[in-house]
Amino acid sequence: AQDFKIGNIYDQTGPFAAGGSKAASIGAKIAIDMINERGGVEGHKIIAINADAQSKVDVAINEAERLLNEQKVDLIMGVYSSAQCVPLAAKVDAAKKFFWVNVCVSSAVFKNKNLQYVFRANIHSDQYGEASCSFINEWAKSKFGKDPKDLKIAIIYEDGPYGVGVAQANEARCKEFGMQIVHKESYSATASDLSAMVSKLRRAQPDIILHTGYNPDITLFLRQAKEAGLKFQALIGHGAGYSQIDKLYETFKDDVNYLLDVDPVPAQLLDAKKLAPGLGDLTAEMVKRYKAETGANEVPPHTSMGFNQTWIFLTDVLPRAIKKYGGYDPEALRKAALDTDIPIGGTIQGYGVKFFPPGTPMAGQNERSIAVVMQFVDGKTKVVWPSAISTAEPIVPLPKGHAYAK
Amino acid sequence: MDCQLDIFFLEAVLNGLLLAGLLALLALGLNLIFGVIDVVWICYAELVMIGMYGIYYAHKGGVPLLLAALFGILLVALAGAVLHQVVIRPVLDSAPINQLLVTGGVLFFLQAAATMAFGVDFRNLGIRFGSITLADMSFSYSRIITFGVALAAMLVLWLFLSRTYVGIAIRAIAQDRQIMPLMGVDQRRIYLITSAIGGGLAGLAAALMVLQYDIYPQIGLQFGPLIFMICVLGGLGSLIGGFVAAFIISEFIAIGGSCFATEWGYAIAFLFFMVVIFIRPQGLFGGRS
Amino acid sequence: MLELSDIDAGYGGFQALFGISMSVQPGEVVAVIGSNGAGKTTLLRVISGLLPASSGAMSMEGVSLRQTPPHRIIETGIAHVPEGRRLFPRLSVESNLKIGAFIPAARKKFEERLAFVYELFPRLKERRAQLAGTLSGGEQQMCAIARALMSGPKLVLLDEPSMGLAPVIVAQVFDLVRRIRREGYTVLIVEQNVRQVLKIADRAYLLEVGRIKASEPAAELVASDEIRKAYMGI
Amino acid sequence: MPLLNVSGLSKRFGALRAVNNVSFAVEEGEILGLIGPNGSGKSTTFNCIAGLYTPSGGSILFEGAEIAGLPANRVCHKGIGRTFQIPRPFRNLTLLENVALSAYFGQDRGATRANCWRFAEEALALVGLPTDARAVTDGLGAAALKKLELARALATQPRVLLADESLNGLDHSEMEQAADMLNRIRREKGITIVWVEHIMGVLMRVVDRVVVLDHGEVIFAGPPKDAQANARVVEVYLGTETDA
Amino acid sequence: MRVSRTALIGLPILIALPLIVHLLFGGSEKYYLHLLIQILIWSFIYTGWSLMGRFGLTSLGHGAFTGIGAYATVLLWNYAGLTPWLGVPVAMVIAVVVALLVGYPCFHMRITGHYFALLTLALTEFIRLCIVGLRDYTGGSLGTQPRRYGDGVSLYAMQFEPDRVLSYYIVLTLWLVGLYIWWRVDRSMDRFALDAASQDEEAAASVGINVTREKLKVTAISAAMCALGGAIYGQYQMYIGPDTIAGLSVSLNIVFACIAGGLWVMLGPTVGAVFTQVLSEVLRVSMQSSVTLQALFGSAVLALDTLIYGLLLILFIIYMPKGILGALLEKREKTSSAPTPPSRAVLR
Ligand SMILES: Nc1ncnc2c1ncn2[C@@H]1O[C@H](COP(=O)(O)OP(=O)(O)OP(=O)(O)O)[C@@H](O)[C@H]1O
Ligand SMILES: Nc1ncnc2c1ncn2[C@@H]1O[C@H](COP(=O)(O)OP(=O)(O)OP(=O)(O)O)[C@@H](O)[C@H]1O
Ligand SMILES: [Mg+2]
Ligand SMILES: [Mg+2]
Repeated sequence: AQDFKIGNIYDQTGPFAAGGSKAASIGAKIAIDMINERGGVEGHKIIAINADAQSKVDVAINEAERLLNEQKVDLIMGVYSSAQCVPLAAKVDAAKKFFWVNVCVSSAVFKNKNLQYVFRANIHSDQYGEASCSFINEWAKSKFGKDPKDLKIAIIYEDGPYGVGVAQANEARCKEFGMQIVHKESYSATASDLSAMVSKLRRAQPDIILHTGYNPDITLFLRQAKEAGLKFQALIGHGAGYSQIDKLYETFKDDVNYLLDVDPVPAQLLDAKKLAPGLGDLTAEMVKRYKAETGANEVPPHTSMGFNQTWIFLTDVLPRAIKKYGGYDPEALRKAALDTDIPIGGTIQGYGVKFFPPGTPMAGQNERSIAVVMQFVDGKTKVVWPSAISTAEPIVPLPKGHAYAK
Repeated sequence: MDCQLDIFFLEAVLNGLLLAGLLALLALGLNLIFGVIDVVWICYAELVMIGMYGIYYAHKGGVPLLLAALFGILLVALAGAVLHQVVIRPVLDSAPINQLLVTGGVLFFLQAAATMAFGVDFRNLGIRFGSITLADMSFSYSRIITFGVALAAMLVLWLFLSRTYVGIAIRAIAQDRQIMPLMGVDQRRIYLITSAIGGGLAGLAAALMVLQYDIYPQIGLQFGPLIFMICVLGGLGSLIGGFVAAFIISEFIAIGGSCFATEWGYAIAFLFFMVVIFIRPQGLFGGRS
Repeated sequence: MLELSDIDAGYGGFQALFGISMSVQPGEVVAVIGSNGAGKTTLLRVISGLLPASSGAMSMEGVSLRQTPPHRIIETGIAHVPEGRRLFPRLSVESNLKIGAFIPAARKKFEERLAFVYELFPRLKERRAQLAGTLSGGEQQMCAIARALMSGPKLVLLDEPSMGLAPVIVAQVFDLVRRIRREGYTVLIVEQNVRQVLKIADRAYLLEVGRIKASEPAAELVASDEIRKAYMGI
Repeated sequence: MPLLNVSGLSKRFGALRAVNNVSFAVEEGEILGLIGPNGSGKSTTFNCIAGLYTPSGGSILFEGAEIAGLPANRVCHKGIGRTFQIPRPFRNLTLLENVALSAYFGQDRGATRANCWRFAEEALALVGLPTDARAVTDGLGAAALKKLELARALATQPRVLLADESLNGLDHSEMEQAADMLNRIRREKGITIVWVEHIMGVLMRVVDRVVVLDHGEVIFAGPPKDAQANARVVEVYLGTETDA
Repeated sequence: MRVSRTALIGLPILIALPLIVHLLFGGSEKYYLHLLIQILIWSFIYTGWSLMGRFGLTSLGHGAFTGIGAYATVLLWNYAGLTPWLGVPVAMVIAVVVALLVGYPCFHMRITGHYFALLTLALTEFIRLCIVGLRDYTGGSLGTQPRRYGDGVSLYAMQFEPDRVLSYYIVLTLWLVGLYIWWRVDRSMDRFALDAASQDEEAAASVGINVTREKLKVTAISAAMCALGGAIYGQYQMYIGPDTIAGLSVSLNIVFACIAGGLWVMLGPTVGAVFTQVLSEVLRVSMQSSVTLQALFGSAVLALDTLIYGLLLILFIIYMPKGILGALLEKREKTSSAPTPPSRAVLR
């Protein structure tokens, strides 16, 4: 049978590469390798054609053009940065080609666009707000000892599409719970100083800080916050830089203990018993291969995102397209994707998959995706929200003696 | 706008002051190069990046921090000299803009080379100093050290330039390069020395920055534009001007950042810059056009 | 002491000096006169190495100058006070003097020579901390000459030391030249002010469009009607 | 009414009074010599008239209208052409382009495109430079550059020509020719000339009157003969016989 | 207008190019046309820049003008429903106004060289900051898209992207217009005036040239062209972002490409566009797919293309300051009959 060609677009160089894009691309590669080792999909070998978007939008667009029109790939997959996702989704959709989004989370990719050929099983940025604010709300009384209305929240974020999207969701959702937003501030991820912001946070005295950022700014913030003696009860990060906990730990050691992070869950953290059978082994295999390939000891969520989405496509959508719709042209893939119905607990990241149908505001987005709240405790990451799949109770507020504890 | 003139505001202002030390140090080397050789090293921040990596790997390899810092300084000094010899010298007589652009090529080159050699990961020495508290205000030691070292470096450079033969030759060559041979001064050698000093200052800045910042190939983006703004504002080539401008800009960032948002702090500093330049195009302390 | 034979020199495609041969004996004051653009400055620039000669031979006390890199010619004992003084305007007087003593041999004797030039020009001592650019024209000329003397030269090249100066100051400058001559320096001087310079010179070369027209004792030139007509505006 | 009337003109550079309360008038059709020691303010006076410097004080009337402080291009359009003491050719253009450009832009909507090339050839021929369209500016000798300066100024069709040391760099026979040329320009084209020069032998023969500057001030104005007899002028500039 | 031999041969080839591409790369012509279209749009923009750049007005601010062109057009369309046929002229006017606002003080105060470059760099950053800061309208750093008008090609909305061949002819026309403007400027007396001013502003003013006005004129044309180019880029890509069509990297790319191609010849910027676009595309693709290199360097090899790009820039500026085309023409001139230099005897 013919080979099935996937055009994989990730950032292998530039600032996004280390922010998780590379990790996601490795996850995707592992999934494809594993499928091929099993003899491919319905006899079709999977060929991945990898492209480096260099953390630049125009390069991503050119690469998509090349992959689709010159390499003749059967679909585009991957894409880390939301700034690349938005134009690519529109372009690919307009060209009636198929785009399976693996990593980027911006809600703007789908919101009110009514895309036909673009699908995303991953979460979208509005869910970050949902997760962190619901988490706070749930534990307000019992852990923070306050009514949600009395909790003071500060939202800080980098001013790129990612940070802005998450912060908007945070603000909207937390306000719905009646929490006080005592400070909201954006900064450029390449800012060379954040001390003025830290001073303002010290003045505002928030109980909880919601932070979205990439790497250099997160380290800068944490360092300057500690040096300035900023105290709070909890810090909730939102993916991206916060999901590279390895790197943060290297720099800050125990100071990053008890930090919370919202993101799609890294599969290895879930309790395999609560998932569909066989998924535990799959996750273990992924973790094994990732560690072998990179020598890292923490497997970031992005690896799971790259792996899981690719896996879902190759094991659910593609076989159905071939069997039920007679091939894998964009039309067949589209129909197959719309048929997808994986129950909660049916993927290694815990969520189910069912796409919002055409005509709905978020058409193409997975309606069963979930973000979880994780906590880094003594070198281990635990899932602490939602309670249905949590593996531990959160340790909040920060215990006495912690560098940032009030 | 919520400009509360309380202790936190004061803290922000003082932190701005401390940041200014680092920025002034960064501007110093660039201004020295421009003042003497009449060339803008667009890739200056990338030299700092090289220095940071040098120090990082030396320290990780077991070299004590101070020695590693020294190694970093020498490394970048060497890089500065090589940059001059290999890239700048061939274009010394061509249009000034070509000199600016050729270092732009070096910028791409160095960023890519760093990506290839060191990977895209963020690295950090993980060294932490504490901070001192003063009436509810906190100031980190690493920033205070940076500020002190920056001041000391400026003092040493000033002494060097005003007391030693070579230092005076460096200042002289900036004022009239044609007659330098009449003084028995070899222009090429002075240029090399100046480039090495400029590099060394970048290395020194690198040594201070590894204490506060992550190291990654694109770190130049974090500082490059800011340094150029400072140098132009102070008057390209004016050491004093760069110093003063560093303080003005970082206070604008600090005060703008504490009255509005950090995002707008930069924009305000920037607007101020544009306005000043339209009133005084040669910069605050610039002598020539 | 200084010997030039058959020197050609120019700027790019343009030849400014044609087959110049001349010599300067120790202790002499030799003047070079000629109209604007005759090549007088060019000649001094060739001697001090600022401009490479395109052909010919040149030596100082037997040492060939053509092979010496420009910045080492000063070490053979030639100091050049360039046209327009060319002080470093934003350096202090003393820094200007210090850079005059840049060569290693001169650094050792810096203190000694500084005392000497201050004695020669007490005015400079008063102004030692002032920026050179703010000195009056006459003071600037003093400073330029003093800077040249700091290297401990045997031969001093002076290019139009009276240029741009008020007549009173011009008189002072020529007095300066007399004084350094008395100190034992050999002087090669280029001047527009023909009348004055011929009074202090022993010999003079007449340069016209890059060629030496005449070389005669100063007294004879002064007497020549032609010279007076052409160069003294009479 | 004099064609050009400078009165009380001053120009300061910081503390330096380069030109200090200078007044003189230029009558239509004359050649006025402006002389004085180096640094006495001659070129600065030119620069003030031509609009490169804004005077610190005083007035400059051209055909009865104030021109002090006008930008250089406007002054040029009014009919004042000037040469530079140190030639400033446009080296990236050919000789012909250098001059044609001046003819085209030298007048406020005067020359047409076709005309300006003709004017340029005329001006080049007048000063004795080649009119070959390919002749380049690079490698011109000092004398040719001086001529180019003149050609460029003439191409702007001025009523007054400010000539700054136009003989400098020319040899003796060329000087005579150039002096004749200036005379011819005045005679044939009716252009009034203000002439700065250090070469007295030639200048004194050609000019109708001289104005002598010293330290930025006028110390003498009158016929050349009288200048040569004036003690002060002789002292600061011409030099006394007893000196020799 | 004398039609040169190059044009006689070149134009038919360019017109037939879609067919050639079809014959050569049957099936993948979309991608190759995409590259050609991009090259032509950028060539137009570069040509616009070189109008100024060749006179020593090295602006690093043209990223601002392309950005203004693209954003104004798209925002007017998205929020006011103004067809790009009107939006583009409005955008061009806005760009020209900004150019004049910044240009006037610069030229009046005789800012040139490094200062001009760094000042215009500031303009670029400022416009980019504004785009990012006004994210409620512009989409911030996420960028934004022109609202699609129907499916496929729309004349009214100036949306022609789905039809690559049509797009190609549109941008080919644009490019030819750019060359025509360049040619007109090159032949005008203003060109001599600007050449003169780039050499010596005071001397230029002294022969009657209103230097400020001349510079403003060419700046306005240049800014308008870049705004137009930016707008067309946005309409073609159907996406605009602060980093793709505004901002410093755009400015720098413009300058580098022009230097590489050659500033002083009409087709120089075009050659620069071909060179830089093809180079970065070829380098990136070959680095990505080279198994040997990957084996040697791992994924680090992906940075190799930027490295080579930087290296080539350095080499170009040092060894070929007149650019590729400039150097080629110079060489041809040397080998063919050299023009007679003026006889020196006359000129002395
Ligand atoms: N840097 C230069 N490039 C080209 N030509 C030059 C240069 N310097 C001088 N010349 C030319 O060389 C010739 C001789 O110039 P030089 O300066 O030696 O004359 P000079 O006798 O010193 O004149 P002056 O009395 O004006 O000082 C002149 O024709 C001059 O135009
Ligand atoms: N732009 C300037 N800035 C500062 N000082 C200046 C400037 N232009 C001229 N001067 C000074 O003004 C004085 C008069 O200069 P000017 O050029 O008018 O003299 P000049 O009479 O033309 O002399 P020369 O005969 O040497 O040409 C000089 O002391 C000169 O240094
Ligand atoms: Mg001379
Ligand atoms: Mg003069």
